[in-house]
Amino acid sequence: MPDVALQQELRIIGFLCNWCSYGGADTAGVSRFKQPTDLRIIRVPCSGRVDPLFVVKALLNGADGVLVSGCHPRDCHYSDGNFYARRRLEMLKRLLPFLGIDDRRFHYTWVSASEGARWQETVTNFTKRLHELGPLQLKKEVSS
Amino acid sequence: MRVGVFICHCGNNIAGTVDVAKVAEETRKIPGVAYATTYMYTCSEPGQEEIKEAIKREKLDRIVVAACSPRMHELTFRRTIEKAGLNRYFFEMANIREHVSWIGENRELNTKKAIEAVRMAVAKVMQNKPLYSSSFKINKRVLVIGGGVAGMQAALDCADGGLEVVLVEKSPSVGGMMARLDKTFPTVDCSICILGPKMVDVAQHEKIKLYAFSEIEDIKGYVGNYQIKIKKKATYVDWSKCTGCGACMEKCPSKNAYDAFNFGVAPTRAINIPFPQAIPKKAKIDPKYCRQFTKGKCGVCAKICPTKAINYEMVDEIVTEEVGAIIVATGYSLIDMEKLPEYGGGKYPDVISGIQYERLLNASGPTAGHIVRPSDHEEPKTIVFVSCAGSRDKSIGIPYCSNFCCMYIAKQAILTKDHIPDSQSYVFYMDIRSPGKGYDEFTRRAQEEYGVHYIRGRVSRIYPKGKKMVVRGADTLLGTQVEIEADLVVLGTAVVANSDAAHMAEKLHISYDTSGFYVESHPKLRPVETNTSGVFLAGACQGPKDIPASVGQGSAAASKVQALFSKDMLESDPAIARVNINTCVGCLKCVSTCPFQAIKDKELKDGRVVADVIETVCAGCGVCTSTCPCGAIQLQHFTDNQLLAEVNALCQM
Amino acid sequence: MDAINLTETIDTDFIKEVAKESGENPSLCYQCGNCTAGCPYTHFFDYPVSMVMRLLQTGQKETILTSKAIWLCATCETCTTRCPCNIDVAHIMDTLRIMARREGKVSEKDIRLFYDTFLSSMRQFGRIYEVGLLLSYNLKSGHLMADADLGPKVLSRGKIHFLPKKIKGAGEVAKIFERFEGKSDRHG
Amino acid sequence: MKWQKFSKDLKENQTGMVEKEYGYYAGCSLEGTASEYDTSLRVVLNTLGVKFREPDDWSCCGSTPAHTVDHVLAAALAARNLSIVEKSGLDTIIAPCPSCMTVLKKAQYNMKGSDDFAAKVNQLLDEPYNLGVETKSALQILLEDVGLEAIEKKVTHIFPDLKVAPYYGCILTRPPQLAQFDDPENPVSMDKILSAAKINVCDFAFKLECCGAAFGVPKRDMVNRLTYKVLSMAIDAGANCIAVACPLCQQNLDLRQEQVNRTMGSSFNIPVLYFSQILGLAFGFSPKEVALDKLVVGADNLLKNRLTVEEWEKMREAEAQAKKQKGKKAIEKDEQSTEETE
Repeated sequence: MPDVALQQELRIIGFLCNWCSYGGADTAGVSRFKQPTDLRIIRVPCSGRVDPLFVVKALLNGADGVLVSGCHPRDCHYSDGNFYARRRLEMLKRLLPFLGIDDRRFHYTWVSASEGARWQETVTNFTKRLHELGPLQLKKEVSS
Repeated sequence: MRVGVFICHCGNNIAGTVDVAKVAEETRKIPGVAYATTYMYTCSEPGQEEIKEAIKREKLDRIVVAACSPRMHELTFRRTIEKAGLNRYFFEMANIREHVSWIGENRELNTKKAIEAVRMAVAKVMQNKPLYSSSFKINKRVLVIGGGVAGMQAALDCADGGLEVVLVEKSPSVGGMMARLDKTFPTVDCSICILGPKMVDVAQHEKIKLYAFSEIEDIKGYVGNYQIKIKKKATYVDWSKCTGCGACMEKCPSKNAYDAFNFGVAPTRAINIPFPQAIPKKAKIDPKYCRQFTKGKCGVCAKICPTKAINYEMVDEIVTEEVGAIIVATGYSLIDMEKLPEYGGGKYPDVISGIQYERLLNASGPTAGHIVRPSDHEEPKTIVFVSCAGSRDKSIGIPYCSNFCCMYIAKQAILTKDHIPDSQSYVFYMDIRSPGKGYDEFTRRAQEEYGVHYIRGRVSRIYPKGKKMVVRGADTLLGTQVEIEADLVVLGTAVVANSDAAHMAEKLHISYDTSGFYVESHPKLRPVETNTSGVFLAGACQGPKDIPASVGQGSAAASKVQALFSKDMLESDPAIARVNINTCVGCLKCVSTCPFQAIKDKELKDGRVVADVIETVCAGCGVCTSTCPCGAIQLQHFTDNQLLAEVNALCQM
Repeated sequence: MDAINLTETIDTDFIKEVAKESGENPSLCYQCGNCTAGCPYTHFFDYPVSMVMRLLQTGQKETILTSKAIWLCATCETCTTRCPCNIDVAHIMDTLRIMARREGKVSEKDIRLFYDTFLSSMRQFGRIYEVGLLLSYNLKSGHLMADADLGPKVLSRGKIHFLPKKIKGAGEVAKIFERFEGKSDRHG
Repeated sequence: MKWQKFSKDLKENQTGMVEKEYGYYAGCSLEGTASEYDTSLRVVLNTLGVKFREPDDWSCCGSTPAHTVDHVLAAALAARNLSIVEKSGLDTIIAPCPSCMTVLKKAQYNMKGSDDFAAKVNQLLDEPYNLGVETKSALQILLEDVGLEAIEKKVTHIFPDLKVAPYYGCILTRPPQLAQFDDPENPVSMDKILSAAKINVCDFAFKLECCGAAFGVPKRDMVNRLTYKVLSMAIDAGANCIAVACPLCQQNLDLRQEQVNRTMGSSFNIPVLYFSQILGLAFGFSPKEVALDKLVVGADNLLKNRLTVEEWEKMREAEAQAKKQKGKKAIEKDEQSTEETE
């Protein structure tokens, strides 16, 4: 984590479902689980609300990475919204390379409201991964 | 548009690691922001007053509060601005505490992050539209799932308050775990003597409809209007005719059926009434053991039954009930002793669990209250209790304390001495956890008055030696190993969630933790609510809990239901999906993806077919919005424009 | 026993060193006593395992490294298997032995001698030559007649060769030791 | 979640076919004091059609002494052997001695777990080791790769007098994350294998208690006390013979049995056999062929009653018949009482 902090911050956007992952991030905060500061969080009711276009738009408009986190399978506040999310976002992951974006810049996971430690781990690992990839340079990644 | 932004210090919680003044200064530069200030505790009464005054003074029409999590105080501030005349949806929160000040160590980076969080909230609030709730009628009946002491308390409190109650219990009788106990700590009250009257009340209360030996099949609907499908499992006895005389049980030739009520301490008959005080006191057949089912011939009970209540052809039956709120009181289970092989429970008959010992102590139990060793029915003189059998053991996935074992072990040790005066009990413990009222005094009494030997340490292995069970463990205070040749070993087995807890949670749309216990809405301030409105928790389904706490929660849940039902109409959440009929092309993809069947097709006057949202059924997940190919169906308050405004606010920085 | 002055004697560097070398976190231990309960050697130890863990948590370096317990541990892994906190206790004991050797604080000289004799037999022949190992250990330890009663039993059953069997690659094995010593400034 | 992972469901080979060839790492003990283990295990493996070959010029694994000096050194001494096997094109080693097995497994586990550690180990070696070899105990090979059915098929003789206490010793299944085999608290693989060979196996509560291991030489008293406990428990369990899978266990229980009797004032005379010797006998080999003469406490008396499978089956049938007669009467009685109640 410290090596991440020393570098220039990256722009990372997280879409978190209100019931599980946003709560998990709250729990991590209440437990004072330290995390890198790059991530900015957008609250959505359900990960099923996340339109793959949001992710693409974010990446094309200047974000270096996007994280989507929802409820665990079978623990969705809205029955199975997270299954829709998974299906769509899996597809998105396969499409990203065609847009010239390394698919490691997008991560989809699940964290429940009680899993503060898991949230800390998720944020730390994803941030670390993006710092290894560096800032998103669209033209460069397209040509390569 | 005039946005007002209030940045909270939250004492030192935010201001300690975020430069709030700098945040305010930067906020003032954002286009659309007319006013930005900081406040020590924005959620306090003067803090809220300040917001109201600023709205009037500065003519603000949109408000952002940068403070804690919206899961904490969004509702508080929505009410505040509503009082000042703004629509409550002209409000956003920027979470700069849980997501910023508490998790980042670098003040400069935290401040930057807080500024960006505010920027996003401002972008969003400027896109917000006024939304208005509509109201709908509620069904003032309540479903209570589980007829243990927590569920019964909840049911009785609701019924006494005039509500109609549907109580569903999966076993043949109400009473739950408490009905199996002999005495209760720390008063040594007879358990069934204090529980029995409650059970009778449940059976006789005109407002309570009891479904015993029944399970929840399906739950549809939303707060105020639930449709519940209940499966009445086949008992093969017509309960409308059964008088509970017990003649069938006496004559049943299949004498080796598993006795779930007694946790297998002794066998029961294939047709049985679980215990003398059972409510309802009706017989049921266990087809796994009944000769009529296993061998196709017998019919003894059918011949003997004076009211001709036996019906071998009976099948499960589904009934539907409509209610407006649900109290979940499904209780707990105990870890299977075979998961703790070093103790030999399940392998050696004289190693039993605490609940089994409870049945041996109980006057209405299989031994009529005489303590005997299961192996040879002799009276044990040396009894060893092992606490934390499975609890506090991360390596088997049970990191938590089971809450009440320390206390019931002290109780059982005391009762053992009462039953067998020349007996000696030993208790292996790690810590004695007795924080309740009168609890610690009770565990002291066990040692001081009843001479129970408490040994601070763990047991490593239990093995037979002749007729004895050798218990080998450590006394960490002595710093040595100790061995006890016991006649009987009682394991304080860990409390675990029911095996179907997750399945039930899915039906209820509530959350459960990694151990399978249900998650309350707030660990301190909303302990019986869940995140699903209309669903409440009581008892050990939320976590290991003793009787007083379970009863307290049962009453608390009942009062929550009473408060909910005190109005005739409920306000709906207006943050639901809306269809723009001008852009909808009628592909109806949304209809098939909606998890709640809340969208139907509708034919317009011009013959065009479009999607139509059933307002009361829509739960507001937004799956439809991300499914719609033309953006015609939009989840209010989380529309494409609103979310993209946040994305853009970030990316353009 | 005098009171242990914790302000002065808690050796946090030692705690960190053990944690680093063993890869285990001693603060996970909540002193349940499961390791002591199951340890076959508790009876012979000067400090039972759970107390070794406690001494470690309180940074009592000298007491631990000079203890007999760490040498009488046979790495039977019962403690590791039973620990509710998933601590590899046996590995911590192993690490403590290595540290005791390094610091020259071995209390059980016979055991160390046996191990050293074993290793030098290995270094010489590539495999263990049991007769030589026993004779050489008895000579060095001064327990000349130890296990002499077993000799006839073993010999009469043709279980032991009188001559050491040296493998072709004995040199390679010796080289492993040499490289280790050459590289290891710690053991100098 | 250690139990859930490894306990109960031992995977067993159903086909009875073993195609692959294994490396056979005998270890120093099997060349010396445990030569009967070596002899009998080879006989058993050959009978079951398991192909194996000894790695060329293997060296001592380093055992317990090496890891009291340094973890990297210990791993290097073990890895030299893994590397030899790897070069010979094999990917699995049978290590009959649990001490060797644990040391080889630990080297593999630690090297796999940390690139840094692996690099340090390889710096000490002539030839680097590329982590391509898995080590298994003989019991694991018999259960998982050969299968109980194949073992059962090879049985020709039954020894009805034998009552065996299977003694696993401490490290055969521990720690679970390393062993990845059988239950760390209540192992059953040897019970199952011996039962497949129609051997009477008793419930032995001390099947995991440590015998004192390598302390036989420097701490004889300690070992004598520990073995005393194991031996008495075996007698208490009703056993007349102990089966082992470890040279150190065998040595401490058999060779030192008289020492125990002397120091503890006991009078044990209980044979301690390698499980492979028992299997070999069941497969019809002579006591000589499974090196029974190497035992200090002889087992001849127990083996006198030796039946062929056919003889044994006839005997059992007769017994079952007798039992059935008895059972029938009981049922009739039960039905009578039922009728009475009607």
